[in-house]
Amino acid sequence: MKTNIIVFGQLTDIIGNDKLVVNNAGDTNSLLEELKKGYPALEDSKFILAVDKKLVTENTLLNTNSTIALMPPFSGG
Amino acid sequence: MKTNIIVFGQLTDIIGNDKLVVNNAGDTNSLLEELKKGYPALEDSKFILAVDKKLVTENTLLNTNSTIALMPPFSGG
Amino acid sequence: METKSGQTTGMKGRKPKNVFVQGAVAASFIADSIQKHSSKTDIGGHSIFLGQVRADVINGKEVASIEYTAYEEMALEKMHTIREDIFSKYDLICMHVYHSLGKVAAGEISLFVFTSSAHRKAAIDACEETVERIKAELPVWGKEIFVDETYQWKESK
Amino acid sequence: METKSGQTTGMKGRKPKNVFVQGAVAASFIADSIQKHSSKTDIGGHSIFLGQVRADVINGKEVASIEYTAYEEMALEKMHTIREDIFSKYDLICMHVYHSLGKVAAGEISLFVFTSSAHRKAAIDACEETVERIKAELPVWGKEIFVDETYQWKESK
Repeated sequence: MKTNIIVFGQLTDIIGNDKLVVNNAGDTNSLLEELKKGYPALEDSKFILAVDKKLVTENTLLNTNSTIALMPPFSGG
Repeated sequence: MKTNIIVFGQLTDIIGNDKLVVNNAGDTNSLLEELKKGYPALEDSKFILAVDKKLVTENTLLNTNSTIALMPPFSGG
Repeated sequence: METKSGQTTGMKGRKPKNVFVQGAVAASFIADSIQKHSSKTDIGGHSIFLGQVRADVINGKEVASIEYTAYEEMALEKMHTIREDIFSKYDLICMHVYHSLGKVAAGEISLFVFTSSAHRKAAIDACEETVERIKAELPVWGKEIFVDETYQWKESK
Repeated sequence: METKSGQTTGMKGRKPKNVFVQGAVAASFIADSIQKHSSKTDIGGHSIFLGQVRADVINGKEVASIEYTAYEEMALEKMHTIREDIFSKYDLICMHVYHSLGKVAAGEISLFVFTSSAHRKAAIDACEETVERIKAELPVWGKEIFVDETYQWKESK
């Protein structure tokens, strides 16, 4: 299974792109693990995940259609 | 002594003018007494006095140069 | 309008700024006022309050306009005091106040309060407090003129 | 801009209104928005908040502009929720919100929140709460671009 991730703000500097594909992430915990392996700088970054436009704070199951967003603290306005 | 009074808002309807001269008012209490004699409708009106642009709540001595304002509740804005 | 002075000589040596304008405050005037602040690049937030004349229906009669009168000299001194109080309480960069005199039709603007600061909180709080103090303390009166040309004196809430 | 819809399908069957505009919010746009409300003669008070880009100096480098990006779909849904919450909490007649995307130069306006009600208190409180919620809840990011074209990501207070 491939999971498509959209990336925002300063995290685009770490990822080097505003999108990303991760393989075999069945839930958000394993996704985060995978991401931090690939991008160690994420360990020191503040960010939250949204799955299908809802913020998630607990481990959440993903399916092939899930839209994942990687978001640093908001700074609009 | 003549005291010049300026009149505002709904009080102009009672006084029939936006200014007024009262004779022999040595202080604000006697001025008010004189006014209510001449314009009994003032008894039922809410208003405050300003002497030289300062609101007065206690009896205040007047002199010939005092500017007296008769003011109903403010309703600007 | 900024440079038109009041009729009184100043408190603390400064002349109070005039705040009164004849008739309604135009949207284009508000836009110009906002635009002028683009050169003040230390400002991060503006708060604006606009008072608009309502076409209230009272005993079956609709308000067509409000005609404002003021004890101008006293109002300008009072506004000067309010301004100094607000500037000493909040970390403001600027404040502008305009109040109509004469007739303002329903739907038009009769009060424009505009505060600016580096951060939003000071601007927002200062604007609200200034509006409340203007309503409570400025010797200004509104005469609600109905469509049939009769009138009643406005009562403030 | 009012009629441009968001990219998402609506919550509760309604499409969220778009709030994003490309570049700065012009003073003339604000004036037009105010002017349009002159036909709503049940309005007695408008409250407006404007966010302006500051030319902050950070480590000796001056901010020339902020470039805004957003997770638009999510932001529009969130803004729709905020709007519904505010309308159910306050006795508002209308609310308009515009937020910039892309570059906004120092001195220009990047956020315009506009609330109107019959009486001032609802408009003022609703405007303040809407601004706070926008700052806290909308997935929008600002990139502070310095005069020398380097940048840093903005941190919200």
